[in-house]
Amino acid sequence: MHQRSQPSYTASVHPAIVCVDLQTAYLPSLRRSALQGVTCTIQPGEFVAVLGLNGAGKSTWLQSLLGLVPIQSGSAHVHYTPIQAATIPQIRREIGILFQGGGLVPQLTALDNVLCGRLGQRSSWQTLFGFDSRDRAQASQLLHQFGLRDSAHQITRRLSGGQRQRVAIARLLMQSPSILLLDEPTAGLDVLATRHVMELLAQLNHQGMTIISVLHDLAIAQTYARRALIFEAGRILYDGDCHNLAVHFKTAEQVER
Amino acid sequence: MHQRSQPSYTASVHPAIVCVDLQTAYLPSLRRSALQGVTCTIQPGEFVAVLGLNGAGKSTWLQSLLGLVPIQSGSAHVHYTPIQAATIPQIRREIGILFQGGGLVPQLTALDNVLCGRLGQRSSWQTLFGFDSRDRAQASQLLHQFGLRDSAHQITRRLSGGQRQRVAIARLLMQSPSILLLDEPTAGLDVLATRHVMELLAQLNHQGMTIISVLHDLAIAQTYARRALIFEAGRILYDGDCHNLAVHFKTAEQVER
Amino acid sequence: STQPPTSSNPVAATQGQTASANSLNQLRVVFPSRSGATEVQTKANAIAALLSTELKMPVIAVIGDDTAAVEALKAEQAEVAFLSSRSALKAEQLAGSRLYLAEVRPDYSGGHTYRSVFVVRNDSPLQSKDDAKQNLEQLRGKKIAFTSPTSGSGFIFPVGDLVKQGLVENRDRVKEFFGEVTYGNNYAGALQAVLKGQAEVAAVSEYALKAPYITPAESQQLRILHAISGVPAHGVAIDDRVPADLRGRVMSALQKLNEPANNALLKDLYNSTELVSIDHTRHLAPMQNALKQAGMEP
Amino acid sequence: MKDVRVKFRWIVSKSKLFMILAALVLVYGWALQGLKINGTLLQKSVPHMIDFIYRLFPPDLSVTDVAIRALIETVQMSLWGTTIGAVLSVPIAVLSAQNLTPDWLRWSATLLQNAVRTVPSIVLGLFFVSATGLGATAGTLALSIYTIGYLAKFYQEAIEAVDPESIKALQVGGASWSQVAQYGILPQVLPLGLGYTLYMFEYNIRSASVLGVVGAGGIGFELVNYIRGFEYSKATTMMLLLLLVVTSIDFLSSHLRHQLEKL
Amino acid sequence: MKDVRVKFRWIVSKSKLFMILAALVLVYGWALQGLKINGTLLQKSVPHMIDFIYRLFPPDLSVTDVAIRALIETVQMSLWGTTIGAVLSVPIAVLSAQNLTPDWLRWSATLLQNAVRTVPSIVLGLFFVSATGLGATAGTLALSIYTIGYLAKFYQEAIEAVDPESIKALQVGGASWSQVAQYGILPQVLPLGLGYTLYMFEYNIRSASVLGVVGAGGIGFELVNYIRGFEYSKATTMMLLLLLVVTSIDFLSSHLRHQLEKL
Ligand SMILES: Nc1ncnc2c1ncn2[C@@H]1O[C@H](COP(=O)(O)OP(=O)(O)OP(=O)(O)O)[C@@H](O)[C@H]1O
Ligand SMILES: Nc1ncnc2c1ncn2[C@@H]1O[C@H](COP(=O)(O)OP(=O)(O)OP(=O)(O)O)[C@@H](O)[C@H]1O
Ligand SMILES: [Mg+2]
Ligand SMILES: [Mg+2]
Repeated sequence: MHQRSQPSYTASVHPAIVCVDLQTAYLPSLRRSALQGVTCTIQPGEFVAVLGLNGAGKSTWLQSLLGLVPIQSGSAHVHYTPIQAATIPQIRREIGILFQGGGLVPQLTALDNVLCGRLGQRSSWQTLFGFDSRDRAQASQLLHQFGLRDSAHQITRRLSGGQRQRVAIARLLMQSPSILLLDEPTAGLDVLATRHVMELLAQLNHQGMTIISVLHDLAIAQTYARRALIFEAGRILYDGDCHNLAVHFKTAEQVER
Repeated sequence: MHQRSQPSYTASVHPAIVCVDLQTAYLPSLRRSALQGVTCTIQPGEFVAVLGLNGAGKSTWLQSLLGLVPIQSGSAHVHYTPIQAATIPQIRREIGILFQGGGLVPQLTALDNVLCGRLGQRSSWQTLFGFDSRDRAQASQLLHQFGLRDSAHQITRRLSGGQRQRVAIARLLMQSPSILLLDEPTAGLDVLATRHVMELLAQLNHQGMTIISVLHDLAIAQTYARRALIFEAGRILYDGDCHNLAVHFKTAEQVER
Repeated sequence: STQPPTSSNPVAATQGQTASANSLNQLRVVFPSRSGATEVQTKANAIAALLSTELKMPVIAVIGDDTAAVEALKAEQAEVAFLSSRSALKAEQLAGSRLYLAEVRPDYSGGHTYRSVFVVRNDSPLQSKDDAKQNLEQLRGKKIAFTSPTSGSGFIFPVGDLVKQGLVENRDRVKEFFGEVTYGNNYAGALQAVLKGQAEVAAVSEYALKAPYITPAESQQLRILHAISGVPAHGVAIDDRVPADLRGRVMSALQKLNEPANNALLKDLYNSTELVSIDHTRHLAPMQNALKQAGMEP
Repeated sequence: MKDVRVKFRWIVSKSKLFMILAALVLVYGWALQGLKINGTLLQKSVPHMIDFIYRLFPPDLSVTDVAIRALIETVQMSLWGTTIGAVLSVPIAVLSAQNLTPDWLRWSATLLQNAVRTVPSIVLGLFFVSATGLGATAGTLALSIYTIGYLAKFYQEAIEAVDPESIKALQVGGASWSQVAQYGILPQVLPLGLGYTLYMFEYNIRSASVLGVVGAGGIGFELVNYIRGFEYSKATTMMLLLLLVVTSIDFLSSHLRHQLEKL
Repeated sequence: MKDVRVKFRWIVSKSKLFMILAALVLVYGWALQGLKINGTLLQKSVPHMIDFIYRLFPPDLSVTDVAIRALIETVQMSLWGTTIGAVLSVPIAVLSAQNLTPDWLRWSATLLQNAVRTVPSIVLGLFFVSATGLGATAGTLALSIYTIGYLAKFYQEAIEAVDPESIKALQVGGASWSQVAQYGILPQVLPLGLGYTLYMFEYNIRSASVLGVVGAGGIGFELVNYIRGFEYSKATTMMLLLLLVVTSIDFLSSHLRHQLEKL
C-alpha cells in the first residue's frame, strides 16, 4: 500500500529504545519532574501502546526521546546510540514523531505540508525551488489514501480537525523513519479514519517498523498493540501485554485518587 | 455537585432548537456548501449525540446555531427566536459552546480562563478590576472537580492537552447556559477524564439542560445520549435513538465510499 | 585636525591632480537648501542654464545641505558650491576649495558683512552698556534663545564674543552661563521666543528684525542690546581642481547674475542682490577668529 | 476532464505569475531610470568613503558630560512623550483593528492614523511651539503626537495577529466588547506591545527632527548639530553613547518580554 | 500550612507590585521636573494654536504639479531604497531571532542592528554623498541603509511570533536550517512582513530628513522647505497629497495581506 524506500530497518539487532531511570528537570508548578525515573526496553518491530491519565508524562517521554526535553539524569539510547546533543541529528533521522496537535504549518497547503516530511532527505539546494515530481506524486498518493485528494490544495488552516490530523500523519510517513512515535494519532478522527490510521500503523508494524503510540482508547490499544506501557505521575506503572488493560488501569486510577 | 444559579430553563415549552433546510454558503474548495439542508427539531432537556465522518459538517452546524457561520437559506430558531443579526446576542446568552480546540486564551491562567465564562453575566465595569470572590470561589471549585486544583494558577499554554480541554469545559459551565453545544468534548481526554466529563454532562442533562455533543466514539454516544444525529456531507442521514448506531454508521460509510 | 588648510589628506590631493589633469568636461554647482528657500531645484536649474550658456559647457545644479556640499567638494563630486562662511572654511580645509565671491544683500550693514545682535524686549530691565563685557555680563542666568548651533550670527559669533570677554569657556559650556538655553531653529523662532516672553534675550542677525521674519508691529517691541559686527556673508566657493582660467570664467559667468536681466534669478534663490569678489582669507578671518574663540574646529 | 481542468488552472496561475513578474520589472525599471544612477562613479569613490569614516574617529571624549546631560534631557522628554502617545494610541489601534471594529468605524480610525502620520514633525513642532513656546514642553507634546503615528499602527498589527479562536470563544460567551479587549486581547498583545513601546521610547530618544524644531535640544539634536558644525569626532562620542542606550533598551525589552511570557 | 504559604506568596507579590508602582511614580516625577512645564502658558496660547492651524488653510493648489513631480521622484527612490533595505534586512533579522539562532551569533546581529539604528540619517546621507555625490543615488542608498534599522527589527519580531510547534515539527523531521526558514517560517511571516515592508515604503516616501541632506529632493523635503519659507498653504497641498498616498498604500497593504491569507 505504501511504498517504502528504505526497507532496511528490520535488519537491526539492537533494541530500538532503551531508557534507564530517565528523569527530566524539576518543574516548580508540578512540585516534581514530569518524568521521574522511566526504565524500559523496546525491541525493533514492537507495537507499543502508551497509556495513562492526562499529565502522566506520556508526551514528555516521547519528546525526550528526540532531545526536545532535556534529560536531567538517567540515560536513553536509540539503537544503542546515546541521546546527546551530538547524536540528536542522527537519531532524528531514525525516529518520526507525530505531535499532539499536529504541528502543521497552517499557511501551507495540505500537499506542501506532507511534502515537508521529505525535507530531511533532501538538501536545501534540492528543495529551494520546490520538490521533484516523484516526491509530489508520493505525497499526493498518501493524501489520496487518507481520503484527502480533494483537499490537497487547501490551506491547512481551513481543514477540519480530523483532516488536519490525517495530513500530519501523512507527513510523518513521508519521512520513512524506522521508529514511529505517535501522540494520540486518533484524536479528533472519526471511526472510519481511526480504523484506517490504526490499520495503516499495524501494516507498517507488520513490515517491521517499530511503533510507539500514545492512546486513550483501551479497546483500540488492545486491538492493535501487543504491549502496553501505563504511565503514572512520570513513572511506568505497568509494562506488559495488552490483556486485561482495564484491570491494570483501575489500579492506576486508584493510585491517582 | 455544580450549583446552578438559574434553574429556570426546564420551564420552557418551546422546542430548544428548530432547523429547517439550513444551508450555508457555497465553498469552492468543496464544490458544495458545508451544510446543504439540515432539518431537525430538538426538545429542551434532550441529550443528542452528533456523529459523522470528518468534514461532514458537524462543527459547521454547531457554529451556525450561534451565528458564527452565515446562514445562506433555510431557517434556524432557538426557543422560537429566529437566528438573525439582531437576535444573536440574546441567543448567545442561552447557548454555551465548546469549540474544537478549546479556544482558551493561552496567556491567562487556568483560573482566569474559567472566570472568563462569567464575563457574559457581568458588566464591563464589574470586571474592570477582576472578578468578585464568589465567582473566584466557584471557578476554583470547578477546577477542583476536574482534578486541576494544583494547576489553577498555571498559564494555560503550559498545560497538557487533556488539562486544557478540561479548563475549556469548566469555562463553559461558568456560563450556566440552558443549551450546551460541545464539539468533541472528550478529544485528548484520558479514560477517567472522559468518563468524568460525560457523567457531568449526563447530570446537567438530568437537571434539565439541553445537551448537543459531537462525539466520535459510538460506545460513549450509546451510553450517554438518548438520540443521535448522523451527518453526512452536510445533511442529516440518520436521526433517531442510539440503538445499533454501528449499523446506521455502516450505511453512512457506504454512502461515503 | 591639525593639518594646514590647503593640503587636506593625501588621497584627495593625488586624486585632485589626476582629475584636473583630465580637465573638467562638466561643472557641478551645489546650491544648499537654506532655511526659507523653496523650490530650490527649479531656481537652481535656471542659474545653471545661464552658466552653461556663458561657459559653453554642461553645468549641473545639485541640491544638498551645507555639510553635504562640503562633503561633495571633498569627494570630488562637485566643483562649485554656494556656502556659508563656516562651511567655506571647512571646505578649504578638507577639499582645498576657496571662497571667491560673496553675496551682498541690501539689509547687510556692511555690504558683504553683517551684524550679529542680542535682542531684548523694549520693556526689558537689561540696558545697553558701553563696555562690551559689562553689557554681556548682565546676561548671566538669563533665558536665551539662540538661532541654531550652526548659525554664524545666531550662535558662533555671540558665543565667540562671550568667550572673548571671559564669560564662557567654550561653545559646549554655554549652558553653564545662561539660566536656560533654547534654539529657535531659525531667526523667526528665536525672536518669537522673546516676543512671547519665553526667553529674555535672543541672538540673531540684524536683518532678522523685519519681515518676513517678524511683522513691523512685532519689530516695534524689540531693541538691540548688543551687536557684533563683521559676520562674513555667504558666498561661492570653487574647488582647487578647477584650473585658474576656468575659475576666472566661472566667476565672471556668476557675476552675470548681477546684471539687471539676470538679477531676479539670484534674488529669488537666496534673497541676495549681488556677488562681489573677495579674498578668501580676509573675508573669512572674523569667522575663523570667532570659531577659535567658541572652541570649534578650525 | 478533471486533468484538463487542473492543467488549465495551472496555466492560468502560471500566466498570472508571469504577468505580475513583468509588471514588477517594469515598475522597478521605471524607478531606476528616474534615479539616473552612474555606475562607474562608485568605484573610484571608495577612498572617499573610507576617508569619511576615518574622520569620525577617534571620538572626542571631552564632550562626554555634554552628551550625558543632553541624554538625560531627552530621556525625560521621551519618557513622557512616549507614555502619552502610547496611551492615546491604544484606542486608535483598537478602533482600527480588523478583528474588533466594524468597517465604517474602522475607516475613520485608520484615516485619523494616516493623517497623524502624514503631518511632518516640523509642523507638529511648530504647532506646539505656538502652544507652549520653545522648549521641553512643546517637545514632549510633539513627541507624543508623533508617537501615535507609529504606535497606533504597530498596536493594530499586534491586535490583528491575536488567535481568533480565543476571541470568538469569549464573544460567544457573551463578553462585551471591552471585556473581550481586557481578557482576550490584552494578555496576548502585552509582550509584543511592550516591545513596540520600548522601541518607540528608544526612537524618541534618538529623534532629532521633532525636538530640534522646538529648540528642546536633546542628544539627537546635539548630534546633528555637531555634524552640521563639522565636529565629527564629537558627534562620534554622541553616537557611541546612543549605541549604549539603544542596546540597553533592546536588552531590557527582550528581558521584560521573556519575563512576561514566563509569568 | 498550605494556606500560610499561599498568603505569604500573595503578600510578596503585592509588595513587589507596590515597589514597582512606587519606582514608576518616582521615575515619571523625575522626568516631569526636568521638563519644567509651565501650566499657565498653555491656557492663553489657545488662540495661537488656532491661528497656526488657520494659517495652513486653504491649501494653495497652484503647486499641485510641483507636488506631484516631487512625489514621483520620491516614489522612485523609495521603491529601490526600500527593496534593497528589505533584502538586506532579511538575513539580519533571521540572525537576530531568538527562535532560530544560537545566542552568540544573535548578539552580533543584534549589535549590528542597533548600530545601524544609532547612526542618524544625516550621517548616512553624508557618507553616501562621499560615495556617489549629491542626488538621487546617494538618497536611495541612504534610504536603503536607514530602512535596515527598522525592517530588521520588525522582521525579527514577526519571526519570533511564529508558531513554535510547527517549527519544532520540521526540525525534528530533519529539515535543515534553511529549509525550516523556507517552508516553516516564510509562509507564516509573509503577510505581516509584507505589511511592514509597505509601511516602510510609505515611511520612506514621507521621509525628509534622509533625502533633504543629500539634495535628493522629494515631497517631504519640499514640504519642510515650504514650512521653513513660511508658505504654509503650499505645505498644506503637499500634506494633502501625502495623505492620499499614505491612505492608498495602507489600503493596498491590507488588501494584499487579505489576499495572502485567503490564498
Ligand atoms: N513547559 C512546561 N512547563 C511546566 N509544566 C509542564 C511543561 N510541560 C509539561 N508540563 C507538565 O508536565 C506534566 C506532564 O505533561 P505531559 O504533556 O507529558 O502529559 P501527558 O501524559 O502527555 O498528558 P495528556 O494526556 O493530557 O497529553 C503535566 O502536568 C504538565 O502540566
Ligand atoms: N472557512 C472555510 N473555508 C473553506 N472550507 C471550509 C471552511 N470551514 C470549513 N470548511 C470545510 O467544510 C467542511 C465541513 O467542515 P466541519 O469543520 O464542519 O467538519 P466536521 O464535521 O466538524 O469534521 P471533523 O470531525 O473533522 O471536525 C470541511 O470539508 C471543511 O474543509
Ligand atoms: Mg500529551
Ligand atoms: Mg469538527
